[in-house]
Amino acid sequence: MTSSPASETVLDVKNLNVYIKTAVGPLQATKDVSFQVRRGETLAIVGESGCGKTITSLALMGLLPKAAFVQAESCNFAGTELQGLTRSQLSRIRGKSMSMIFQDPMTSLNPVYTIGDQLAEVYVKHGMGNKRAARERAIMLLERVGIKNAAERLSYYPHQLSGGLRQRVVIAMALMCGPQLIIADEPTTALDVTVQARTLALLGELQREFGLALILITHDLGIVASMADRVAVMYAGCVVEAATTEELFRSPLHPYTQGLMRCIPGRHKAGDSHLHTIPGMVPSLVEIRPGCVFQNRCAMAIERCGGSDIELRDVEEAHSFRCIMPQAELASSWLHS
Amino acid sequence: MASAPTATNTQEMDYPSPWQNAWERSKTHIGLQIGFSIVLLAALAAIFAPLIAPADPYAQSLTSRLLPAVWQPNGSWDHILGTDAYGRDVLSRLLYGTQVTMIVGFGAAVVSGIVGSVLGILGGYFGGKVDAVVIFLINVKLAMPGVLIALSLVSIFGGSLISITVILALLFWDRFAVVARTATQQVCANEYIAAAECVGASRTWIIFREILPNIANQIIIIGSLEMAIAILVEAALSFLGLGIQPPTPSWGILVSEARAFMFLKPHLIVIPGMAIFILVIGINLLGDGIRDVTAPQGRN
Amino acid sequence: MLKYIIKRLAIAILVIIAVSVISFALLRLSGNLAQSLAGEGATQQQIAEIEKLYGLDKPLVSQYMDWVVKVLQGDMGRSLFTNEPVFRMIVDHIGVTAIIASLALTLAIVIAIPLGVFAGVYKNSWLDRLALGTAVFGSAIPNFWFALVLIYVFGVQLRMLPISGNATWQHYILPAITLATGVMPQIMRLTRAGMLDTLDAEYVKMAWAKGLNPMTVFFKHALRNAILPVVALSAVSLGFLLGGSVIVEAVFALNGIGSLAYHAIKQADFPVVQSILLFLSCIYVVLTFLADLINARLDPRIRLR
Amino acid sequence: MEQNNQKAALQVRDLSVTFSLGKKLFGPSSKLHAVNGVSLDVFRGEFLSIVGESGCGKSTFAKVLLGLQKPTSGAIDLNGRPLASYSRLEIARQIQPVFQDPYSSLNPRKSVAANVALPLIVGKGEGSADIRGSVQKALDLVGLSRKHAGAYPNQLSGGQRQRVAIARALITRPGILICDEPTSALDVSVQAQILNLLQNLGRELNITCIFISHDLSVVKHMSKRVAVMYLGRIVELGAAEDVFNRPRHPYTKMLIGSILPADPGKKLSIPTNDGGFPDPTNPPPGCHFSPRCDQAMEVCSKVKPDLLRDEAVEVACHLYSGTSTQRLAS
Repeated sequence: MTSSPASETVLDVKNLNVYIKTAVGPLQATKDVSFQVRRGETLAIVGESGCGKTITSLALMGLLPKAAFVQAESCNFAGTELQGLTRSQLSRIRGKSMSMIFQDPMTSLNPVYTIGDQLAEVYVKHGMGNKRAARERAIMLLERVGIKNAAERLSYYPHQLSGGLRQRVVIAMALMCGPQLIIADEPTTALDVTVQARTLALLGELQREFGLALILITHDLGIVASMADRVAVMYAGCVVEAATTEELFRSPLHPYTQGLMRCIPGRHKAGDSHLHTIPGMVPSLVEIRPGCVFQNRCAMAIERCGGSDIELRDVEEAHSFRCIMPQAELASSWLHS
Repeated sequence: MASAPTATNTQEMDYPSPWQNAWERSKTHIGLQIGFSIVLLAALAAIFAPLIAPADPYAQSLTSRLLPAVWQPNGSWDHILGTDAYGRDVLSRLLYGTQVTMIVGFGAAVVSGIVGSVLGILGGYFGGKVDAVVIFLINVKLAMPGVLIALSLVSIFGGSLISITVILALLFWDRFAVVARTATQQVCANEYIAAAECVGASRTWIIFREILPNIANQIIIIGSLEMAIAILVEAALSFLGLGIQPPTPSWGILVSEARAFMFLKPHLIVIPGMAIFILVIGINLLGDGIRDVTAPQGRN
Repeated sequence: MLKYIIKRLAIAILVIIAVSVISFALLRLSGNLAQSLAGEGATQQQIAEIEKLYGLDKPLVSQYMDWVVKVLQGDMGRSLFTNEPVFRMIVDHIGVTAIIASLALTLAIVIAIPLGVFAGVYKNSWLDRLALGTAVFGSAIPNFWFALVLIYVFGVQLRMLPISGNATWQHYILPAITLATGVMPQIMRLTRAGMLDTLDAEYVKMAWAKGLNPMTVFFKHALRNAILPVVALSAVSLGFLLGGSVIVEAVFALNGIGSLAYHAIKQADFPVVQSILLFLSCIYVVLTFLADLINARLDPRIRLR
Repeated sequence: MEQNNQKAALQVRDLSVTFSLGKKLFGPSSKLHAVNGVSLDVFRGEFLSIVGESGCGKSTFAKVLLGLQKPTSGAIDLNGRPLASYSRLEIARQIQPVFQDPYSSLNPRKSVAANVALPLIVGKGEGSADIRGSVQKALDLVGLSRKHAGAYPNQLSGGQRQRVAIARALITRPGILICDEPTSALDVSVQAQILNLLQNLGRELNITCIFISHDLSVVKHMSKRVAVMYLGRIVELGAAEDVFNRPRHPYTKMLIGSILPADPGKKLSIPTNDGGFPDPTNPPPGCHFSPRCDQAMEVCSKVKPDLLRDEAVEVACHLYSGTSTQRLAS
């Protein structure tokens, strides 16, 4: 890749559908998911468990289980169409220009190999250089992610490091081949709060420094607010709302986004006030009805919500949502909550 | 009363119990059905052997030695599977042999299952020194050459049905102990055990009402495997002459007696051998099937 | 690591002590040894003499201590029937058994591990079904009967292989196949289960995400972890094969430690029986100890504790 | 103390729990002081939160109160009587838990009704007719319907399961509820339902609630009083308002600074000078937090600070105790 302007789109996903084969026929796990990430930009995909955010990330990396298959209009990564790539073509991209950070640093490093082996492996595999070069880069990156005595730590095994340090190793590993895109799936959920703050800060710094595109998958709106440039809110396999972070937090439109934000403790004064709740629970894939995916939990639902599937509507340049209600009505419902 | 919002209004379905689920799943589980049929057939054969056997399994007849089976030249329906070297009816001996096989196999599995599970649950639940003792016992058991110990014990205590059953039980308790111990440890890590302790439940209550129902299906599965192995080992001991004693018709003895004629009358060793093989497969299928249909199901 | 080894060693020694007590006690259970040694019509005086000769008149504890002291000095006693030193007998017979047992284990491992790996990788494929079918077959077939079938097919019908004795290397083939059939299923199942576990692990997803080749992922990342319990099982299996070859030795007329034990048991030759039991237990303990060491070597979580 | 006139439901004095981690081959055996000299009063009807990161001893503390873990030393009084003098069943009638993981806190082989009825059946307090009625009442209380009684745990969602667990805890109407991270395994929208439920129940049934959590925004929302724990010790204790609005202990400040507000206007504040969580089996001497503290003084790594009153709250930090420098000199 040649150097590219800051606004260059690194990943452009259009209408990604993931299906899971089951005994009762294929179930749709994500439905027409579309988003873009540009160089130097952080996109947060936020949603509760079962909303399809992890499935989406695995689909992008080609890591879906065998029972799943993908149909998409396009998945363009830095000029390459990912759809239809063979396994070996895909594996030349994976780990090199597109890498992934998993949720649990306790289990995402192989317990029987040293940190150094695991860091060097990806570098050598992608033909970036020999073992010595890999070692030097590993030391440089470990130091960069704040691990002291990096050269010595290369011979450590994962169980000799704390959770926070392991996640730093994972981050360093993701950076080994100088990727354009990093997908981080709940990277700090398994960490303690004080460690989480530092790890996120580090991730943000590195992103700016290396000009990375970052997809941050999370359930935590606090992380979204402090990290993301843009947000896609997912519910039951659909992107129900997408906007810049500022815009989304200022005027969320979709009733689900609004509900999610009101649920967070701390938006009210401490003490007696009740938290807002969304009644019911996330539907399982078999329970999804035609029409709006949120209709059975939505306070504003009307009969028409159960009709045909809802299209994504653009309200502003970078703000779109999937609801049939007039924008003004939705906006005022947020202001009056 | 607190006015909590109702948690759900979406689900209008009934909740089937685990047994109903298992029953539904077993209707489509072919392996389970085949295994169950084989074991049921063997059990029926064992119970009704006196009624269905065409002849006395011990009645020797010098005039009708080594008669061919019905499908062979000169075969007759009088002796469907022919006769052995002493002129005894092979089908009758096979049917009576089912009794020996089933009693020894089932008995050994039950006795070893009880001993092993008790040790395993105690070790897993109490931990500490109790557990250390249980682990040590398992290690000692594993270190002893099982078949040779069994042979020695048979030579000391004789080859009666009871002694063979007990000796085989001594051979097989360790697997139950290992599985029960691990399963108990896993169950005890669950918060419902702590919750039961917090309501003041006694240890007996916790072991029998909380732990046992949750590890029972694993024990039953090991039971089926061990029953199969016990049947194989009984046959092997009897084959060596240090198991069930002739003329009692154990399947192992049938093979051993037919060995001298294996080149002349191969069906005499093929039939009892296949009987063991099929029954053991049936028990394995049954055990695997039980595991499949009783495995806990997730929500979706 | 040192602590781990010392702890294992201590347990191993305790196990051997327990085993020696049990096998000693077991043979003293068999009624009046002196009576059976002296024969049917022996007089009271003859029996008393025999008791004195073999030290059977002393209390059990001191008999045990005498035996242990002698064994530690390398003296396992003499056979009651041939008067040969037991140690000599064991050394003469162990070779045959060791050869077929290690051949069988090698054969089982060579078949079971690749089969288990690919059965795990291609779960529910025809290969997986074949592997599981083979395992069911192997664990359900009575080995004495399978041995006879092999003799009938390869020895009698096809006349490819010798069927009894141990004159040439070909004599070992059928016994090894028979024994391997018994242990192969367990090793295959454990490898397969281990692969299923590790293929599901996050670090294997990570390996895929790094863009590694499938073979690197399967063998370097998944198998290396899945193999750890298989090492221990292999040691246990070898111990089991050494003590369990009695049936195969009987069918193929091999003169190994199994048939030595078998005849000694039939004749109530207790010095021979108890020495063989102790000897095999020691071998088992040594083998599992070696497996622990190998595991510690393979698993840094043990090595660097 | 200003709250002295209130009755203490639980009085904890100098409680310690020490685990022995097995001997090293050479050298001394290593010990983990999971709870280290904790003193605390829990007042009747109050909602007290204990907050801290993993390994701070908050869960061990809960286990001691529930009688699941024997304390190594120290005293606990329940309603003015030593906890040790109560029988197992008496404690059970007064203190009940709600655990973290709704997927493991219910026995999967029992129906919801059987799970909920467990305290009654074990306590043998009532006849079988009453058990049905009580189970029904308890399910009503937590917002579950009659038809859920026959369900099995794996047929319910996480939120529903947690409601069942709360129903089980409440069926004997205990005075004290100990909630150990009751919502950390749940989704945000479900978490809000459960938090509201706990708040309602606490108020309406006048239950004393000890709420253990690592989530500061939840703690801030729920509780009247907060205890902050670090490496087995309480480092700050006071009314939630005071602690959150004007944290005194540097660790409390760090924790509060780590909250990620759902507000893109505020940027992430990064804790500085963070040497990382120390080895709990070998905690630093003096104040355990001193190596991570950017205000650490010489005295901090030498003398353990006591929990002392500073205006509205109590705090264990040398910055707030004038006496410490003198003590170092003496």
